[in-house]
Amino acid sequence: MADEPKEPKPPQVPTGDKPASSTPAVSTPPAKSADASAPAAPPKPAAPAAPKPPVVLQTPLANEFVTRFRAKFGAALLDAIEDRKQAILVVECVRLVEIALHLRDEEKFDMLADLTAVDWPKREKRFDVVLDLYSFPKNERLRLKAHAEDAEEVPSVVSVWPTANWQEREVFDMFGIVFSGHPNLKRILLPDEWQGYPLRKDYDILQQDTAWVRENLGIESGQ
Amino acid sequence: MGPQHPSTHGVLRVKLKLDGERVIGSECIIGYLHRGVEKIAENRTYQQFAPYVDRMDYVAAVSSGLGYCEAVEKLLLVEAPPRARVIRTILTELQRIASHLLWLGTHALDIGALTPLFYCFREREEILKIFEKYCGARLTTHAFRIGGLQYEAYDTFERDVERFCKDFESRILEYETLLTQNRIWIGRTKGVGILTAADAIAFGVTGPVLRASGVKWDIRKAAPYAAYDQYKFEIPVGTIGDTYDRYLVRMEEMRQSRLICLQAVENIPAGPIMAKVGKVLKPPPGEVYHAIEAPKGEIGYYIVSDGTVMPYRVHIRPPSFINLQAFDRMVRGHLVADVVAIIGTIDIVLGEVDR
Amino acid sequence: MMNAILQATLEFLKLYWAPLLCGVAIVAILPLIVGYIVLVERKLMADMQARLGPMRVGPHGLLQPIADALKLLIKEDIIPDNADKLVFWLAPVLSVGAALLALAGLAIGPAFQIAQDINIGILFVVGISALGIFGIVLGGWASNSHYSLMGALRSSAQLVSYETAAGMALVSALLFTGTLNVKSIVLAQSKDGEGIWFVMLAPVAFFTYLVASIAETNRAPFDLPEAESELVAGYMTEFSGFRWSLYFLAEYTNMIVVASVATTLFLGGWLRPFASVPWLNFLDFVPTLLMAGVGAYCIVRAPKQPARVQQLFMLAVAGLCFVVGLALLAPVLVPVAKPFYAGIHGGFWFIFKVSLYIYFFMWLRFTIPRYRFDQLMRLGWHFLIPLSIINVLLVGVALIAGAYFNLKGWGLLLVTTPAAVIALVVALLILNAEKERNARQNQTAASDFYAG
Amino acid sequence: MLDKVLFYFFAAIAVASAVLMVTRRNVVHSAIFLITALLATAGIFLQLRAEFLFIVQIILYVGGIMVLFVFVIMLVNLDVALQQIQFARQKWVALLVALALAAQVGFMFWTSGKMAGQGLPVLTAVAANRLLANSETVAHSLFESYLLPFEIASVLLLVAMIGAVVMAKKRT
Repeated sequence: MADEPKEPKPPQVPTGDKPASSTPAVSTPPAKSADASAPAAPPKPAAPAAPKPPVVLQTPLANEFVTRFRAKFGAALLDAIEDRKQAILVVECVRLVEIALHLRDEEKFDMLADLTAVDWPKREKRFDVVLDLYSFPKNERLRLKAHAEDAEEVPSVVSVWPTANWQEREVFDMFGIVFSGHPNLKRILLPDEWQGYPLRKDYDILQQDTAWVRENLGIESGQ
Repeated sequence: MGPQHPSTHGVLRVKLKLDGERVIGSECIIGYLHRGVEKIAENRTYQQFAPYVDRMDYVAAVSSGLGYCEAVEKLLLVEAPPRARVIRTILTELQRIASHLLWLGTHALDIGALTPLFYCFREREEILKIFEKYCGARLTTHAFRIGGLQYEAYDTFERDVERFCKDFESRILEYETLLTQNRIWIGRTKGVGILTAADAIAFGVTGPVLRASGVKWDIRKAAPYAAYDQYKFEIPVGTIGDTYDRYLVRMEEMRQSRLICLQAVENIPAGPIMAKVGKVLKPPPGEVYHAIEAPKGEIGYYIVSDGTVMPYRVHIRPPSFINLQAFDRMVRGHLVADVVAIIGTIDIVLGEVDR
Repeated sequence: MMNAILQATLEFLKLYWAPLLCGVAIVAILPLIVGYIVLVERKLMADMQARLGPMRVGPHGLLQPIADALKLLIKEDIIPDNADKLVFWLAPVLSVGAALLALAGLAIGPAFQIAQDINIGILFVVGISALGIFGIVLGGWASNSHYSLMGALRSSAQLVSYETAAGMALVSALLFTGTLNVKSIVLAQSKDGEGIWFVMLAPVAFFTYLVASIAETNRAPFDLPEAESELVAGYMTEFSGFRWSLYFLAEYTNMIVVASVATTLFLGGWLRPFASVPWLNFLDFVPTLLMAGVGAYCIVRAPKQPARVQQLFMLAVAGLCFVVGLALLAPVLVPVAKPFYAGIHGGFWFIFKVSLYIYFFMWLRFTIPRYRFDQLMRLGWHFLIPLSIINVLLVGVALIAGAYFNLKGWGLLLVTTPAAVIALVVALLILNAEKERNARQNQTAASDFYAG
Repeated sequence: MLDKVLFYFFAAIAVASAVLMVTRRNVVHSAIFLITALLATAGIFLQLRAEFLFIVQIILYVGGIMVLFVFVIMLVNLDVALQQIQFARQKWVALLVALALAAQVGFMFWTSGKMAGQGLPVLTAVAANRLLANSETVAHSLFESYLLPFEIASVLLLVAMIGAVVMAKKRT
């Protein structure tokens, strides 16, 4: 059971050592879609199985919480979706701190469970900064997403939830997203002088920071 | 305190700013055990990535495995059959007891009590034997599969679990007699590393550390998963949120887990152990965040799928990594000897902190 | 000039050949004894922790101490660079020297005593063992690493403060004997003296001495200096191989010294329990029964040994036990061996009590966790020393009352037990005064006697 | 005969270590030599059958005061102390004082030799049991004939201790 039959050779296993610049050859370039984070209808790879009808699970979310939110922030709220019964609000990156304060104080989302980022190299607003909130009184979860360009500064929410401190440092370490207003934004997991941001899609898995390896370990990388 | 320090549960380096004996500030330097799990996830299929999850928190491998499998099941909009869910609950609760036993042993050893360590390991050995009989591995078990279970419960499974739970009751009393009323133990833990409820929530601390500060919150009750909704158990809550409260909360949690196992073992429903899930998993595009109650706290999986065989992005919310942030707040104003006790009481595993 | 020195040595030998011989014997046997105490400790620890302990070297690990000693001798002797050579060599020697010298003052049996009952007996032992502190402090300083220096200062601070408490506890016991001479102290507890052990007359003193002696030998809950996680091995970190074993020997010899002082002063030295009570004379047979029991156990275990040589070894041990049992039986039954009774039985009881005392040390070490340094200091200064001083006063008052009503022996109990009760009440008063002070002053501002 | 040899042995150690103590550059070494000097004098006390004084010397001087000395040496950081030159200009003044002292001691020996029956105390080997136990005599004199000065001295010590505690309290 363990090794599933490999008929559709996963394109990911690189035949040759492709130069890092090309995106992982996922043959389905995610179509550009303004709103949802996920491509609306990715054309299926020429899998031998009959292409299943593309299943779309994102249904627009319209409950009184969203209307109250839209009334307060209007333009800042770009989209409200529900994916697999989990509420997602896509908001403008600039007013993130203000929205965060509002959510924590009025809407009682007092705990930031998780803060991370997703890299969509195809889109011009490349990064998704994803915040998972949880409210103890209402026992509800909410996911906040903000799109950010490559060199764009995302306002840091450390002032709202101190727990974001290390998580933002990790996102900076892995993606290179700069959080303005962060107390001491420097690498947390990788050595400080490490070049490159590993979790970006264009950072090929085999690529080590050859300079760092040669300088510190004194061996050619990959040995 | 360097990375190879005997009492930092792994490779954690702590820079302490001291004024004589008193700690003024601290900075944790982590990353020594960083293996880039999330990058690997983007180049593995959903089934291939499951064993990596065990290697993160190697002390509570079963519960991280459960979290990952349930997250992918949510992604696939698939539900594990009832029999699989009950067996999963039993194994996760046994893993919680094993993880707390390891914590108790090493924590007591740091503070100087030599004997509890051996008592705890004797019990933990029993649990690891059950895991070994069930799925062949003791520590990084990879016991669950996406959609259910790989192996049927071996024939004496119920009897083994029942026998373990029966005599575990007297064992906990043994630890209690050694430590709970011990004046020196109380002297070393009472009022050490206090974390108020407000600070705990602000620092996103979860699990026993949060409950010891007085916040009554447990994902098994708040958002029941697997088969937790079928069983009665309480959530122990502390008052001041010092090391002694955390000790009491974890001891009580072990008792509650034992009760859950007993209730679950009585009637394991018959039926299939695997949902109808194809060999090649291609979850429809979209994303999901699924969190469960690991022994150290809330472990969450944020998985984004782009419809292909491999996840587009997997992010793991590690409880130890986030609980460690509260370390600086707890350690201020204490003596150097307390730093060791405080590291022990947060119960961190470096594999999970560094990922 | 030469014959003057020759003549002097001859004169010296004529006068003091006996103590010289005993001294050499003690120094030779001691490492072996210490080795076996360590083995017993590891076995006990294992037994309490549901495991077996050293089993590999010799039957039931009986040869383990010899293996350890050999290993320590062969180990490379590392001296940290730019450490002070002279002091580095001197420190362990000083420490062992003080411990061994303190042994000289003690009386194992009525006849067997190295320093022929010097007049200041107990004071000599306490004074000399105070020299041990130098071994620790200089050792810490000589290995010029910041951590071992801190460890050394901490352990010497601990030793100094607990010595006062131990001294006071001894004083309250000495009030009964009136003299410092070891032999007369024990006689005071036998028939022709008070006829009752001083532990009954001054229980609080015994308790304070017990706690203070544990702290003085850096053991059990007070073994902070070397067990502190960031001080690694305290002042002993830089010493390796033979030098380290010297410190180790010093620690265990100190333990023996402290145990024998307690037995001589409180538990009636080499006296049989209830020596003065005639109808309890059957107790004389206890030693032989004990030895016979051990011998029988060895015989029963012998066939189970895997290797042939181990079986022989066990049988030999059993034989040894029986011989000792017979030796202990002889003076009781055979009238002609009567005069040896005091020597042999006395020696047995003394060793028996010392080993019980050391067993208690070991038992503490395995069960209870360690004190933090400031708690340890506070316990010493705020609790033990005031308690022992007050106890001296109370015992004094009790003695005067006793003399007034001219009570003798067991009668004294009437007066000393109320004194002990008052002392305990005072102890409780001190304790909850501590609690309030603690509650008021929050945990962080714990007063640390030795703030760095 | 034995007493003479022992006496000269202890005396030689005492003098040698005293000289070494003064000349050593390393502070800890001089502390160690001071300890040996004190122990040697204790040996001489023992020779004079004054064992109480012997053990008090050890407990008080070596066990008490010297521990304090070594503590202070450890706590104060040594490298600063080593920089200053030890013997500035006082070398000549020291010599002068030493000579004066030597003259005075010499005069004392010289005159005592003249007085009949005084001379150097000649040690006669006295059988141990006939000698009155030393600690009892010390105790009798201390608590009977000189009780008042003893009490005053202890009060003085108490005052000194309290003073030290008060000073220490202010600093922390």
